[in-house]
Amino acid sequence: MAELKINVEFSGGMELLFKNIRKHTLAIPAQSKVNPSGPATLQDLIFYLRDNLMTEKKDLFVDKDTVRPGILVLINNVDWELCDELEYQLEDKDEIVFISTLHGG
Amino acid sequence: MAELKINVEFSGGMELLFKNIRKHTLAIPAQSKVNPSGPATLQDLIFYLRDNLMTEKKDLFVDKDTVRPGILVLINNVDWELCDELEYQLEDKDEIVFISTLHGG
Amino acid sequence: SFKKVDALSKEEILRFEQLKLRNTTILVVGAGGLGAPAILYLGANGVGRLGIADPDTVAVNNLHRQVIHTEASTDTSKAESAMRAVHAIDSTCEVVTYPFALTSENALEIIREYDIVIDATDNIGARYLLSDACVLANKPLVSGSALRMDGQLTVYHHNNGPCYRCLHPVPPPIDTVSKCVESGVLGVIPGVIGTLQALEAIKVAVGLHNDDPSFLIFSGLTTPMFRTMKLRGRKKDCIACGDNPSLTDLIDYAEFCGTADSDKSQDLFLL
Amino acid sequence: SFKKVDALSKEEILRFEQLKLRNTTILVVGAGGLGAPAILYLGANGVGRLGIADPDTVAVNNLHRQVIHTEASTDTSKAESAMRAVHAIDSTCEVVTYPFALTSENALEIIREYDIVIDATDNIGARYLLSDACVLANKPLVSGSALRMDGQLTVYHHNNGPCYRCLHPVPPPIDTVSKCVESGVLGVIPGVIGTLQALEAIKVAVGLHNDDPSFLIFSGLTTPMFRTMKLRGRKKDCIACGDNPSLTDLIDYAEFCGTADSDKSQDLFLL
Ligand SMILES: [Zn+2]
Ligand SMILES: [Zn+2]
Repeated sequence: MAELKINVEFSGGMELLFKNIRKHTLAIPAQSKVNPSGPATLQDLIFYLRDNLMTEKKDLFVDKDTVRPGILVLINNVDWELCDELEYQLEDKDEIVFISTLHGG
Repeated sequence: MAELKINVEFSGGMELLFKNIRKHTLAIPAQSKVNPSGPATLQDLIFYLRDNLMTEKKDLFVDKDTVRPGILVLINNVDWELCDELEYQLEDKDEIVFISTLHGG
Repeated sequence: SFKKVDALSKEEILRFEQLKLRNTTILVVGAGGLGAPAILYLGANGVGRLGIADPDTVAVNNLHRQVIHTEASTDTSKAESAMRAVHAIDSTCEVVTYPFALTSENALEIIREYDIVIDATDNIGARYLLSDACVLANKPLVSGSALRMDGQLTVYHHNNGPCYRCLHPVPPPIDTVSKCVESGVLGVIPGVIGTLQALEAIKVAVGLHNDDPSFLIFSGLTTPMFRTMKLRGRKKDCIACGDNPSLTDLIDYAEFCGTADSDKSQDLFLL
Repeated sequence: SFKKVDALSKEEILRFEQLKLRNTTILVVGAGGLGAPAILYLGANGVGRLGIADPDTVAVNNLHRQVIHTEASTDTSKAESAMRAVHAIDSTCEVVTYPFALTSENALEIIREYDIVIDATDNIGARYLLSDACVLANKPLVSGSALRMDGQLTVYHHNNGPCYRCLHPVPPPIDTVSKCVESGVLGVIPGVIGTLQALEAIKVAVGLHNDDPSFLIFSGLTTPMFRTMKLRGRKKDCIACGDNPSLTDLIDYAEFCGTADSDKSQDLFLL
């Protein structure tokens, strides 16, 4: 089964939800689970992370079918809002960053 | 004649030698001039910049067949010392930075 | 050896624009870890009028981050203490202090007196308050934040870029919100961001902040330490800065963010 | 809500390592634009002993960059003035001042007293001097530089990384060398680099600076503002830090760099 190599990075404290590891290299199925007739999307990646890399506090990452408020997502250093957000089709070697917005000072 | 698209950036004051413009996108011949049987190298790029983008003070950029002392060269964000230096074979869309080392404080 | 050039360098423009900076007024909200270097560098670099707002007093256990204050200023107003630090460097700098909290009641009136606002606060309610107020008063907002070894920097409501609400229409769940915990916070982290806030404000003041919207992400312990993210523009459907804004006045931000019960904001799980 | 973790976060390690910082001695060479924030943050953050070396006296026209000094300290030693600023924030910090120039004669002896050296100088001769001295004394060197709107940062002679000579075996032509020209230099540019120097020194002190050699490039007016370059390692044929070093003592750096004739270093064409 074809897989995509995806580089995931957590920043701004998100890494605390993922065993304190900031950088992960994942091999995820190229075929979407959310929409089985199509290619894997960013939403597939979010569900993959939730289901495979988290054991608890999942609600601090995912809210319903997307990331919770306060998390920004970067696709190859571009705001996901400029790249179709959840529908973005993953490509091999994509670099995805999940960053928690900070409020301290 | 085949050409390579090369992104060149000058930093640390080097841009003063190139009309105060930091970022240049160049189309340079894919064939080497220095070594006509081979592909274009970083040395070809240096000579191209000297011959096509400079009108004076060329000695502040080039010293004999390489850049003058005090200039660091980055090939896709990596020290050129780790990439064959002058012999590096240019690739399409390469990003080359010439940076003058600063001494002020 | 006179040298002709085809164009002025950006640096030369900047020099000629010193006059612009002298005629610019900047309000720094927060004289803590971020505000300390921002205030120091803006005050020392010839800003026309510098406003400093902070309701708190100087505490010794914060001095490792808030390097504008001194042991001798303990228990005095942070805003006043910051003013003294600026005047020690440049006695001619015009400083106005606001030794109280900016609120939905007073923020607009104060912000309207300034050309640029710097968000150097430490809580999410203040961040929505300042963003909304800057949209309503039509002022650019140079926003910085820091926690543990991470920092973030962006300029809101400038050059058709987004406001804070364009990025965050809904506040995060209260479990994920926290104020800065003092222990383990290195002073240099807010120091880096606060210094960059001063730089961004100066660039805005002199008209050299013309790039597309971006978001700077700083992680002190990783390589590379800095990452620049290309950011969305102003959202047409934003309730604050959109084409048909429904937000026409400031609101109750503690209620909006769910931080009214301050016990919750002390939760140990910090994001 | 107790939460088990699989590993300590880097931040927790850092906290436990505060003791390491307390037992570390750091020498800052230069109390100017770079040294000001580096000294301030290191002094405020619990370094065991802080050395400050600078031969100059405080000048009012430098205060916009050298924000550690005050109008009241004009014409007094910069090293002493910087010490007073640190003591105002933390009266318990142990500071040693060297109100004179480090030279080939005295540098090694002074540097041997410290664990880490910060190069916050403003000329190329000093940069070779400090690099050679740090190699001979086997100390890591946190080097920063700034000019106009640009800055650079790297850690030399650490973790099998290069020394200054590995990068620059030959000094640049004298036409391209200059001291910092005051006009048009925004104080925030060296402020950003100096603050980052304090951070890098703290990371070295507590053992969290373990990444491959890199070189941080800062351009205040471009987007992105920061670029991180992967740097060569120690060069086996380096005359200072190589496998068979021929440099066994400090040399005459003004002669080596051709800067002995100081008129030349005032050349208007600055690179
Ligand atoms: Zn908006
Ligand atoms: Zn070496």
